[in-house]
Amino acid sequence: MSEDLQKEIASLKQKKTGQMYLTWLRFKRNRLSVVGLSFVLLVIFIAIFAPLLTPYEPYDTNPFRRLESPSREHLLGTDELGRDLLTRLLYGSRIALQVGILIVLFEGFIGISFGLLAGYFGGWIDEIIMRLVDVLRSFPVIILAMAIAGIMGQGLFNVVLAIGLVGWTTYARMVRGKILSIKESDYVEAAFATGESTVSVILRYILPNVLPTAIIMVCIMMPTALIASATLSFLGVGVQPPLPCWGSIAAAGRDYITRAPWISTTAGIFIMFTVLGFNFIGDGLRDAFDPTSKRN
Amino acid sequence: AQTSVGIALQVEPSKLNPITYQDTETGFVLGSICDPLVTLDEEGEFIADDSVVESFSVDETGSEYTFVIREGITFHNGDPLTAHDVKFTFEAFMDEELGSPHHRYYTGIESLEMEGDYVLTVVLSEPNVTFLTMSRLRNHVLPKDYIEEVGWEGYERNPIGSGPFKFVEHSPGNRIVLEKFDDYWGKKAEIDEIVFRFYPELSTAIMALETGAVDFMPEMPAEEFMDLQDRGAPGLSFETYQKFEDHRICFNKREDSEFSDVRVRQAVAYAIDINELIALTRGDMAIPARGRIPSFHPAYAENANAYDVDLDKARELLAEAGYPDGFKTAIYAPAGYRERVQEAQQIQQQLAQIGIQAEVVTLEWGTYLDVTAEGEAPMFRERWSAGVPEPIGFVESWHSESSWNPIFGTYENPDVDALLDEIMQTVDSQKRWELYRELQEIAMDDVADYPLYWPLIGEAFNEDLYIPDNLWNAFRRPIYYINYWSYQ
Amino acid sequence: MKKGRYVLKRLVRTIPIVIGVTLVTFLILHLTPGDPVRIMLGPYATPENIAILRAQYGLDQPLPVQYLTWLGNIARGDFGTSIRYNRPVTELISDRIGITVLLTLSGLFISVTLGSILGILAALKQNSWLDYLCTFQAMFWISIPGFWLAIIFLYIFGLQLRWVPIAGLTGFVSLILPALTIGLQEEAWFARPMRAEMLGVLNEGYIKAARAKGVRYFQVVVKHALRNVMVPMITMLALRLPWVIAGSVVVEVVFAWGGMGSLLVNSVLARDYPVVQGVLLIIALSVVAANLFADLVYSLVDPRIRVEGGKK
Amino acid sequence: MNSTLVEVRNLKKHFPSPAGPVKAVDGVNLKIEKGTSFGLVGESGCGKSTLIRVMLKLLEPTDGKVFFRGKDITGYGFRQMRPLRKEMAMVFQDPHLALNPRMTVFDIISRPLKIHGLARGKGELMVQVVETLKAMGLQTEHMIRFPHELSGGQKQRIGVARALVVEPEIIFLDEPTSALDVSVQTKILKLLDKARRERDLTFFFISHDINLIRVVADTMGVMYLGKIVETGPKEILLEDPHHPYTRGLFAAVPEPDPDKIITEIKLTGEVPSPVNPPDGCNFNPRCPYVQSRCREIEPELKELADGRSVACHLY
Amino acid sequence: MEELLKIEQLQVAFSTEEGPVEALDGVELTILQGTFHGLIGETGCGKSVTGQAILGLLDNNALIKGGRILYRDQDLLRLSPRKIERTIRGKEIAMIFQDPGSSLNPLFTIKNQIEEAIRLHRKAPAEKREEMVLQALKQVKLPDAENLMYRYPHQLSGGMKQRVMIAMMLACNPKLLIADEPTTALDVSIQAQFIKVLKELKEKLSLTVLYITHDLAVISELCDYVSVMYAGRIAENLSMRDLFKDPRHPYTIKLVNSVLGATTTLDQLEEIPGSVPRLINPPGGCRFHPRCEEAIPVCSQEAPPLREIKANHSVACHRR
Ligand SMILES: Nc1ncnc2c1ncn2[C@@H]1O[C@H](COP(=O)(O)OP(=O)(O)OP(=O)(O)O)[C@@H](O)[C@H]1O
Ligand SMILES: Nc1ncnc2c1ncn2[C@@H]1O[C@H](COP(=O)(O)OP(=O)(O)OP(=O)(O)O)[C@@H](O)[C@H]1O
Ligand SMILES: [Mg+2]
Ligand SMILES: [Mg+2]
Repeated sequence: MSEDLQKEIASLKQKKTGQMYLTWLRFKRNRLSVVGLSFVLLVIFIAIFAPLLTPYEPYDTNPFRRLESPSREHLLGTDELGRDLLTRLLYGSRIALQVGILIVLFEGFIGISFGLLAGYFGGWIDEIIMRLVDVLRSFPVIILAMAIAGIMGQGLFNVVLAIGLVGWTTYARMVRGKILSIKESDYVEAAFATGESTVSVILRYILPNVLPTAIIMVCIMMPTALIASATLSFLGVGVQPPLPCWGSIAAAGRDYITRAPWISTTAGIFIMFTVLGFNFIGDGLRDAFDPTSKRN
Repeated sequence: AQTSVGIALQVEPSKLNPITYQDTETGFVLGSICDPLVTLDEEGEFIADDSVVESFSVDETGSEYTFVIREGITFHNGDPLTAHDVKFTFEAFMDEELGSPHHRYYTGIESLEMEGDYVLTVVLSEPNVTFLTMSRLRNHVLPKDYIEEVGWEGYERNPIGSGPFKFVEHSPGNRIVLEKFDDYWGKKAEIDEIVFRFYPELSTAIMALETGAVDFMPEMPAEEFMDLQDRGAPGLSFETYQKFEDHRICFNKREDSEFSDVRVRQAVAYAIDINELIALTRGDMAIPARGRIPSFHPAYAENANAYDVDLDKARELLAEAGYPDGFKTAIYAPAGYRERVQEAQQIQQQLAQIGIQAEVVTLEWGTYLDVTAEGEAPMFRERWSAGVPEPIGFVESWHSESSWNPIFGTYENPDVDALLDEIMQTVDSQKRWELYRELQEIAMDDVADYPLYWPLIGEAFNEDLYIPDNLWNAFRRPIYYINYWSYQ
Repeated sequence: MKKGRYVLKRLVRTIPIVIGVTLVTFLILHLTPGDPVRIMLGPYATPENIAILRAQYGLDQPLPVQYLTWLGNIARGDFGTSIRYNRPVTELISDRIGITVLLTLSGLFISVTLGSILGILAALKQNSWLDYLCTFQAMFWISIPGFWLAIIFLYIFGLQLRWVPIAGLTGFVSLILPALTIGLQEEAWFARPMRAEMLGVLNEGYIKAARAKGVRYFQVVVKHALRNVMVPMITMLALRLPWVIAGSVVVEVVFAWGGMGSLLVNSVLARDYPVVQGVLLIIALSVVAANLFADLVYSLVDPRIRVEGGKK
Repeated sequence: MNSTLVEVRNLKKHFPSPAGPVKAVDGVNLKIEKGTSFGLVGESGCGKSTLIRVMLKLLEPTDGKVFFRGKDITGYGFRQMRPLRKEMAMVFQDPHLALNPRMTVFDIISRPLKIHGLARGKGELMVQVVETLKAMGLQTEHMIRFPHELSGGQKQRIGVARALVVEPEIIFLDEPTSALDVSVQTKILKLLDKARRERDLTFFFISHDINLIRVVADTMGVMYLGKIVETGPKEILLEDPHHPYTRGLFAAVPEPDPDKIITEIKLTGEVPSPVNPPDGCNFNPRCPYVQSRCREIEPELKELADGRSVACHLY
Repeated sequence: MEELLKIEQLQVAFSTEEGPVEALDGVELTILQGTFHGLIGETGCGKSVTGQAILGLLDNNALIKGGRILYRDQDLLRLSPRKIERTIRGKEIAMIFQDPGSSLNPLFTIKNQIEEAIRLHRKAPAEKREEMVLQALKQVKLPDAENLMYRYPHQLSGGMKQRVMIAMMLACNPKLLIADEPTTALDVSIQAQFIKVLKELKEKLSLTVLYITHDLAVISELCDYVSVMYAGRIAENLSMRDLFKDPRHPYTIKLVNSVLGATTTLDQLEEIPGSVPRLINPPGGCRFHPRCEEAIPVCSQEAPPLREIKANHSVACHRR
């Protein structure tokens, strides 16, 4: 009997559209989020294949061909050191993703862990973490990051640290809120009533239900991270040259806004599309992950 | 007709205290409010024109300086300017409590002696031929009675002087307004009002200049100047003059560094294409350097080895030094100093051709200073500028006992030390210039530092503004003589 | 719970936050590698100068003592003396705070009004082109770095069209662009929640009930819905305040407005630590105060907090 | 022969709140005999759910003791409780909330089996799950569904299956049908009844629907403001309710019969807040027979001759 | 008795992302002046939608596909939203909702909210309004009305809120009151008090009420006539007595037999096999046929029309 059963179930499973697939279907229905996804995929593609997409090197300067306007040779013109702007922007996607991912990982890890601790255990742990969150949230991210980066010095790592230091609070608050509601839910109580252990409840009941929130958070925080790091570059404490970072390209290009407006503009557009992409995805995921959000 | 002139400053003056200020911007503002004790002419000689002294003299020992003050000068509050005020000003610089950054230049003063109300003699404890240079007597004569009445803080809030313009208001973060002083003793201003506006963002400042929101921007960056000039930006006139300044690469010559080997330094010198650097950041607003002292100065060393680009030679030297395949190193530049950072990146490319892999490291100013001073930066991009004609500052750091020596990467050469000592004691300027030349030639053979270029300053300004030709000069500079400006 | 007790409770809850804020501000500058004084003075400083300054700033004391001294000074309104300007930090800040407040408030005003109007319209016309436009424009503005937007605005309206003077704060006209830059960037953060909250409230039973008793729809929206939306929107306002302040820092720099933001940027770059600390603290404390204020405003708007007898 | 399976003595659960402790359960005594079905009625907020949660040690009691098979389990920790979880199962009120939305039906039902090691290997696990599902009138195909793909009645059947699958001794049912339509309710009730008869289960059933309790229970209890006011065999209680609250409550129930309409309202006013229950008998402000001692002395739950217990000064 | 409201062939659909939901498909019922008309059916069968359709309060995604709602001979579906707002809502027809918790605006006092209704529909000088508010509250037997009217909704219990709702709606002086499950959220003892208030009002004001519920016991207490709904259609229109004594539609019969009474035993209870269909793709023909034990082939092909089988009793079933 059990073998028949297993076969039957296997065939059922085959026929059945998986949960992930359904989420994807729901996601796909939202046209903007598909657009967003394609932006982001494009950026990832560019980041991986940047060397194949351009004949130039991102660091090759040419003092005699600086600030040239777009031409056949240099599709987006050249920058203030005579480097091919397109090349730098293409390579810049690497830095952008790197910065974005590092920040999101850093703040996400701290934020989600603290959120879990605060939400699950409550009591004084919660009290301490949430007061810390309140304290840090009283500082505008950019401003605190500027102070920190200004003191510790610039560089990619410090930018990540400085932004993440406040950024994690957003995750912590969201995750905590979500956990509080999950923790109160009947199904968690039911789990305890059947004899599940705390660890098992966290792993099987709480985490899977927090995960969508966390994923959405990442998509929402990614843009903030990208924009914040660009702003730090602008304020003079961000990722430093010659790294081809979009933020610093846009920031450096501002001095040339009257003679070579394309430098700042194209870098800004690259940032904008990536950020827009993540925002759209975040929006789409929010709906896609929540099967109950739509009326039956 | 326009009677007010707007001046763009990139940094807001800290506080208008002639004794303690350190930033050039404060100097720009005070220059119109106060009168200097003595001034410089176009050649860099000290003169009495436009200053509060009628004449000044040095005794034959070089240790007594006598100043005869002009009579009839009044401060903006109506008080007459006398030798008391000059003495007071000297004393203020000497007062350690007040914390003047120039305090040490005044330590040699033994006494200040007055003869009547208009003659002051400064007696030095030992002869010093460069007293005027070192004590930077472009500084401003202050109203003794007023300051004693309102205190220094009161003065900073409402500074007065005897200059062609008087202070009206400082709206923090926004602007400083000066207005014409009608009772000025000298050349009365034709402009009624000066408005200094602060633009932390360079591009904004340039746009302000282009749209006529301001009329003048002192020490505009070369690139922006070139751009405006090339575009023939409507409504603007253009002028250039050479500044008393040089730009160079410093090496960490301490023993553990690759650059302690002179051949490596020479290789770098042969690899660097100065013309490319100039093209990159200054267009034609610079002169390639030979030695360190700018070419318009009599101490200019025409024959100092200039290391024209020769990559083969560079590779050869490297190989000789034991680095046939080059090595990994780093070139440091302070963040926020656009030209230096850009040039560092260009130098990185140039050095790559001879196999030196130099990483560009940009550091926030304070950290940069720390790191370079501690010898952690193998190469770094430096700048030196002087406001006085004596070029000693350019070369002083080569002396093994100079306090600047470790900061710029240490350098030891007994011949250089001896020459520097001699320069300090040589009263005859022609002879001094000769020594300076000799010194530079030796140091250039050693590539103690590698000078890159001497910058030209270009100013773009409202075309309706008339600024006399004799102000376009490293030692006078238009910004300090706004009373000579006028609208056509 | 009585209203007085609520207010008191909120005040008490603020105390640890205020302490935390001072602690963070203090520690940021004191836990950094390297000696602040050395960094302040640069490498040309003599050891005596360093020692003098260390003593002057009390840096030779143990950290907790330093903190308490600093806190004591702050309580007396003494934020220390700027290194660069050699003037009391309090004075520097009070000279400039007006500009930043003006900019922040006008930016906030634009973003809240614009955002609210768009959000309400989008909610009322859910799924219409207006709704989509509202969503899209919100996404658009938040996807642009603020400094870039500011520069582009300045380039277009200042340099090309010459509609506004590029001369810092020179009157009402010069306020438009900076306020608009902040306003547009932040507007999105009000429009979208406003839409969501409004949709939520419009689905509430009391809205249907009000309509069922014959209240005109316009009245329903204005009287019944808007007031209920106010509470979450006030929260949003308090939540976004730090961002608006951060936005005005950037905008100040670009538009050459010398407010606290410019002061902060300059001081960070010049390592003028007392000023950095002072500005940081003032900003953080105003955010804390704004949050407190928001809480007190709810208690005025929402009787569930104001009046005793809350059931749940 | 009946033996007491679960007993609680003077059980209390107070929740802290800004206005003072919420006395959700405030001194409950009751015994559940093995093999019987105990039905507890009470109006919303009187503490029924809290009582179940305390009895199951999902909440720590403030005071009092809980006995299972005569053993005091009040102080049991997580490890000690674990084997007991197999014996005491629970069905929740709202089927939409009681199932983890990110687990399939198979996972939901098989978890208890895995936790208590009741199945060897995946095959056996499946067989057991399928059997339980079948017993609940569901098909194999439901195993791979997620809760949101099921109707309310189906979800509640999963809830019941989860409780039954470990073959417990006693099931605590917290209004298992109140969120469902009548037609669906019938199905669940019948399933439960069948399971109880087949497996000789003990039920602790709570509801605010007296008719429902009447159908499913042998012994009945009435709860008011955190206390049991009257308890005893169902027939006796229904026939002749003693406590004024019980009487009022029974009279207030409308009948689906046009010939029987509520003629008189015996219960007026509202339930006081559990934060500040009245002194003495906490029913006294609503009681038509109130006497002065009712306002001062709290009546004990006294056993009467007919087998019922009542907490009222009248008896 | 006069027909106050007559719904004819009402069809309402909702557009959703998954497709159109045919929530109502040919609802027909008639409410007579001065009677309580019950509307029963299981969750999701369209009771609330019917009620909301009468007042023009359907959600934005609703689409009225056909039918008429005749109120005193004017078709409410043909009236402009503006006209409905000005002349019907409150003034002629008012409605109370299931959830007493959310039906009152938490930010305004009881007095404020009742006064709003009075201001809209009754000409009364401002001074008299307070008196009228008090009157309205006393009418529904709310104790301590003088103080109560200055309270905020959160200070009242569920039962009180529901009575305030009625007071508020009655303050409008409507001819027809739609009550959408007003007691579902209440406890039995509170429900009994509420029912009593309604009954008294019925006598005193000769109120006409469309009473939506799924509780047959409450129907038996209050209503004169009943409409039984199943999956967006009316299964049977009949008098309350007939509902219990002479139900005809198989669904009605099952429904009545699934209700627990004071004497029913578990064995007597009937269950309806299967589950309520989703209205996105409802079964063709009679929507009940998949669950009907008496179904014949025609049931799956043709939707049975409502046929009058005796006075005040019509059934939609092929077999009756
Ligand atoms: N976690 C909690 N914190 C504070 N108060 C609580 C908590 N849980 C329940 N209460 C309160 O305890 C009382 C009893 O609640 P409980 O849920 O046990 O009632 P119930 O009889 O199950 O009601 P219902 O029939 O509505 O389910 C209520 O007043 C409730 O507000
Ligand atoms: N705005 C809407 N969009 C889509 N579907 C809707 C909408 N409103 C109602 N429906 C659907 O219409 C059908 C009837 O809903 P309605 O609210 O009238 O049911 P009901 O009989 O009142 O149920 P309940 O007893 O649960 O209140 C349901 O299937 C519901 O899902
Ligand atoms: Mg309960
Ligand atoms: Mg309904």
